[in-house]
Amino acid sequence: MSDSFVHDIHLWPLLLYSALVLLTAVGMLLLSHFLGQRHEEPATDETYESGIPVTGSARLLFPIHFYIVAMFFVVFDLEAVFIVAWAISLRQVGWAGYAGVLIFIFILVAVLIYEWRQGALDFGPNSKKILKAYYRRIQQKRKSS
Amino acid sequence: MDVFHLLWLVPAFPLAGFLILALFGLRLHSRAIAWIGTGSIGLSAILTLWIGVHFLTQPPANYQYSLTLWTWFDINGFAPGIALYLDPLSLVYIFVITFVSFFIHLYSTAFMRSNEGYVRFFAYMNLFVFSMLVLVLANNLLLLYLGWEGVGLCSFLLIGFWYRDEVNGYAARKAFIVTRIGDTAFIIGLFLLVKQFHTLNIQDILQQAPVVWSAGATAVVWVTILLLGGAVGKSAQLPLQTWLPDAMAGPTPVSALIHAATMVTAGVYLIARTHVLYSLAPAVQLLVAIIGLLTLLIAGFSALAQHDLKRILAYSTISQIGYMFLALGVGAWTAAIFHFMIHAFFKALLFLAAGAVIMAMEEEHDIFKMGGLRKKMPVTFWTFLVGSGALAAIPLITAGFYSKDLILFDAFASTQGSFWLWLGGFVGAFITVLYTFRMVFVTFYGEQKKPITHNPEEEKAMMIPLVVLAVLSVIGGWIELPHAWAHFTPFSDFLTHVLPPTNLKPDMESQEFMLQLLTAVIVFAGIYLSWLAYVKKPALSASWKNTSLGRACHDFFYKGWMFDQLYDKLFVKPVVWISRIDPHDFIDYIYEGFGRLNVLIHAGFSRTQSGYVRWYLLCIAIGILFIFSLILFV
Amino acid sequence: MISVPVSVQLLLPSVLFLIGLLGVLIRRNVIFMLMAMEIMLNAAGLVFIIGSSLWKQADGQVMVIFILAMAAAEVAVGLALILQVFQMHKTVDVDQLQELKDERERG
Amino acid sequence: MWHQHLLPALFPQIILAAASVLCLLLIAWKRNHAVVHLFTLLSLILALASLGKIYDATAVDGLFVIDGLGVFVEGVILIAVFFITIFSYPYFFQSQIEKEEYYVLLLLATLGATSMVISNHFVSFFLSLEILSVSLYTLIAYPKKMSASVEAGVKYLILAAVSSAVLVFGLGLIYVQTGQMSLAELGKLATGGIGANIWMIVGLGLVIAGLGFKLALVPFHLWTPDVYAGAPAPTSAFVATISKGSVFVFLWRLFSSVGTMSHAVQLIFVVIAIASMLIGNWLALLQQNLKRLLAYSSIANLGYLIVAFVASGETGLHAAMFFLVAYFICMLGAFGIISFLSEPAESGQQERLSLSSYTGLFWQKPGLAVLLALIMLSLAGIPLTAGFIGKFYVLLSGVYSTQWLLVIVLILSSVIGLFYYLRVVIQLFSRPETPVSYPASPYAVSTGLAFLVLFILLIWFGVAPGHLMDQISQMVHMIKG
Repeated sequence: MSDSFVHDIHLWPLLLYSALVLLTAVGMLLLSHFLGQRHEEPATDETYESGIPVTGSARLLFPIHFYIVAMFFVVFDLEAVFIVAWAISLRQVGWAGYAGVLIFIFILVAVLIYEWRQGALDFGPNSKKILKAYYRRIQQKRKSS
Repeated sequence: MDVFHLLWLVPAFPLAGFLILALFGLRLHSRAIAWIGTGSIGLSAILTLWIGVHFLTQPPANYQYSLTLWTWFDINGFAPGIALYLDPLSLVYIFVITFVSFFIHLYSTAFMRSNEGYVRFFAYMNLFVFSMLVLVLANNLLLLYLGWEGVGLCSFLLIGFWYRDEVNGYAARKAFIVTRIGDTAFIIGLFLLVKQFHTLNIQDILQQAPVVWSAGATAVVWVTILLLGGAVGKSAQLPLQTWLPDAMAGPTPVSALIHAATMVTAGVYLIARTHVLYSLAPAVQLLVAIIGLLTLLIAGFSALAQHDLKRILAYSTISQIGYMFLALGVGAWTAAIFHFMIHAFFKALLFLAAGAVIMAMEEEHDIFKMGGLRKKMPVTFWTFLVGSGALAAIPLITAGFYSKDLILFDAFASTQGSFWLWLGGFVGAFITVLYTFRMVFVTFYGEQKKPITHNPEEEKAMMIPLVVLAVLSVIGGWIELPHAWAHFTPFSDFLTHVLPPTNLKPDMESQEFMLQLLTAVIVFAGIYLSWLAYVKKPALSASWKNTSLGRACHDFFYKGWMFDQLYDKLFVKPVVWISRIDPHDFIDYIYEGFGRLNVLIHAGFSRTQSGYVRWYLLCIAIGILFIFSLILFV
Repeated sequence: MISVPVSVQLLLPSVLFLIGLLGVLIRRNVIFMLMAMEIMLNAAGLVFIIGSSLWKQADGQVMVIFILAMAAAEVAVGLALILQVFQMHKTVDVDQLQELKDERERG
Repeated sequence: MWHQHLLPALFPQIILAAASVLCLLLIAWKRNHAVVHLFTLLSLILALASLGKIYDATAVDGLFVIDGLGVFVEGVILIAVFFITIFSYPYFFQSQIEKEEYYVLLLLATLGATSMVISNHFVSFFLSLEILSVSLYTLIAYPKKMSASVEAGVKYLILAAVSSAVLVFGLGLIYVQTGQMSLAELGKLATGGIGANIWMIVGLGLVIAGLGFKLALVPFHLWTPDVYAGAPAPTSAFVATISKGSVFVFLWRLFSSVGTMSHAVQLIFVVIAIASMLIGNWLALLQQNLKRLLAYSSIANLGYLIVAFVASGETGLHAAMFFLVAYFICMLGAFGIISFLSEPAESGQQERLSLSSYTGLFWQKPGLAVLLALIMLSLAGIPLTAGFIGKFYVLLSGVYSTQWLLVIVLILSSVIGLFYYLRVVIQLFSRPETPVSYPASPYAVSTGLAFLVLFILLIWFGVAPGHLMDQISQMVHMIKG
């Protein structure tokens, strides 16, 4: 980016636009504050003013799998940045860079294999495991009886 | 292969023995312990013999051999080396140390058998032998000091060996503290030497000393006095002699090895090793002679009044080391070393024999409760008699005669000697005979007052050392015959490679025979007198003791010239008094306050370790601010 | 257009950094602390961006990529640990982590 | 920028990186504690062997510098990790959790540490630091059922991440001011004078704070005892030795390239060193928990190390390296013994922490007790141990650079230190009223051998330190830019 390029752009429309946006938002809030009506009914502070009572807290415990997948996503997503960086400088870095990125991807694949084997990617109930546990239990029952 | 390269093995064997016993001792069978403990010393003794034979037949250049094992470290020129130094002086010492130690260890295998802490005993003993060998073989002051402190530590540990009895612990502490006074002087002296010469190497210092210092220079006087302080403490000489009689609380082999044969003569070694310095300070050398003389007389009289067999021997040791100091003081260097060697033989023998007697008497120390043991314990009796003869210096047949006579003659005839020094030594010799034969007659003659339950004569391991040492106490003297006849002096000829020969006044040798004759007369007179007083007419000594003068003398001598009481009055009482009138002593406040302060600071900082992460973070932030302020405002 | 002086440019990351630091110091919830740390790390990233635009180098931007990647790794590990803490203590309040500290003095 | 000739110089790092990936695949293929353990030991040996090839190579690249200092410390680190790996096996043997990943993380942390000591650039330093730190978070909290470990992990994570941010922010400010991230280039600039720009000063200050945290120097030391006490003992050993040694080398590189230390920077380090020596020893004074005691001791020891750093120059560097080796041996041995004596519990290993539980160790396990006593004596600086020579060397370096204040404080604080080290020794040898039982640990042979080696090294470097000193003065030279 050259300096002249930066200098050609006028800044004031952006500032004006920002100011307008701010003004509108603050104005709306202030107006409703002064003009709006106020009331204190039993259901006013409820989540659903329609009258349906809330059951339980909204803060539920999620199954850990959601969380793990989210984490994988963040980590693997970031790795993509490095590949993009390589792609941009494809010609400059040449074969050495190509080898480098291959190694990088190989490591990612290795980690993926590991996670797969760990069962980190298994989603939902594992039917095989359940079946196994079921059979084991039946056998135990037979033995004991 | 050059045998001298193996010199390092001499101290290495006892060290290895110590390590094995200390690490695995608890799992070993008692027989294995005895083998390791004694065997390690035995190996060193054999090696010493081999090295000694080589040294005599194919001596190294200038009769000195230095073995640098390694340089400890070398940082910008400061490089203390770990080096051993062998010359005739250290050869004599290691010979005596290894051989006498070996026999005492052998004796201990039987003597200590019924004791708990068998391993502990042999481990300490091996450590002692190692330290003592390091002390005499050291090439530099650092190593010498290491050995010096090592033997002190082992002495402390072994005096308090039976630590369950409080008295023994007290004796151990007393020995440690009293010798510590000397050690402090010693280390200050070493610092002065290092400051002056910028080297730790003893030989370098001795070579440079005559160049740097003129005779009688203030510096050399101070250094020699301070070194003498160390020697006086270790060798139990006046005024630091009070610890040795109490040190008899340790097992008898310990008394024989540490407090008779080896460690207590370390002071003699130190002065002989630094004889160049003492030659530069004649006044201090005279002081050495006077200290020796006074010590030998005071200790001799004290020995006369003792009842405890081991205490008699302890005072006798102090007295005999007094003779060595006397010899050193009159420039009879070789005579002092000769007496050291002979004394090591016969005093170790006497202690070991006394140990056997005490064992037979079921831990009875009082000689007046023994008696009549001559028939029941013939080996012990005869060897004890030989040792006593040597101690009393019976002419011609005992080694003690040759060594002590040489000292007496030199005290008279050397250029630094005088009639008065001789006379003091002469009187001392008479007293020596008296207390020695008092001890012999009371213990072995007369009626038997107590039955023997377990006769140690059945223990071969205890009897062999007695016999060997007895033989040495007889033949040991024949390697140095007087000027008057034969003039056969291989021992002092050997030592003159390192120590200067004794300078005699002109035309003295003719008088030697006269002096010897005088000595012989008083020896026999002394024996007769004590025979009269303790065998023939026991009433004689008893009646004298009953006179008020006699009792006063007896008490005075019995308490070792009241030195303990004197020191008690002079040092202990005032300190106790001060501490009593001022229990919260202000000096205490300083030390205690220092301790308290540290504990307080500890508590304060300990509070910061509160486990709160956010507090930790705050500290980091404060630290960053602190750094900024330092940069900005400094 | 006027070019902004470096010191003024650096004010933004500095303010961000301080906000992050204050956040870490004030919040007791570990998750919010993690977020505050992210702000601090990103402030540091911003400094590198300023540097790379000032000196017209790509080096600073490379550093930013690494900072981002590492921040992600830190957060991933951090969240896993927080999960474990929550399972044990049923809370994510750091001040409740009091098992490790100096014992009070005996006398 | 493809420097083929530099590739062999990076073999240790390449081997470690490859080993950690392969180890991961190995675990994915088949879980086996013993196999993974052996694999780790093998790859460490391989990395060490590859180090021998670049014994006297000197080379500089944009990111890394291969000089004697780097190679020496890399070697020390690899050997230390070897010991830690040996101690880990019996420690985790009876653990119920999946223990194989521990070794992967160990390899990764080693990779971070070894690349940090040859880092010559902000990017390479930051990357290695983060590889090291992130692995450490997990290594510390590895026994995930133990609440203490997890707590230590969380604490370390929060504090270390903040300090990383501080550090990077400081590095960024330096970059903005100089336009350079390579230490070599910074060194060239420094000769022309960097100037006392406020942002530059702030940057340097932040970097000192960040590095000070990693080195556990006062006032950034508060995390140390909590983390040491909570982490599994082998990890504590890692944190105490390797992570500090490697950061110290970078500290040295950074400040020797920024040029002769300015007055203010030197003052900062003098203050930090004094505070660390005194406060570290004070904190340990009456401490009853052995791991916390060692943590405080390590704070004080790092203070001693900073004395050599302030002394700077060749003597200072050599003294620091010798001291570091002696310190490594002591810490490895002490934590090794703690991990060896820990007992299996349901949720992990129950460690023997309180000093009173070591009462009379000598009467039951004399070998271990003697080693531990020797370690304490070495830390206290008693002659004929490696610690004495190290401390003496550092002292001399302080004397030669006429840092009298530091020298005096070093001696005084050593006196305070003597008190609590001897307290431990006395505890080991006194007879307990009720005999404490010690578990019969499995696989005592390899661990016992490791202890024996440490014992010999401790004595050897104390009695005849000449070999190590020669080795250091031959190898350890720094090349700048």
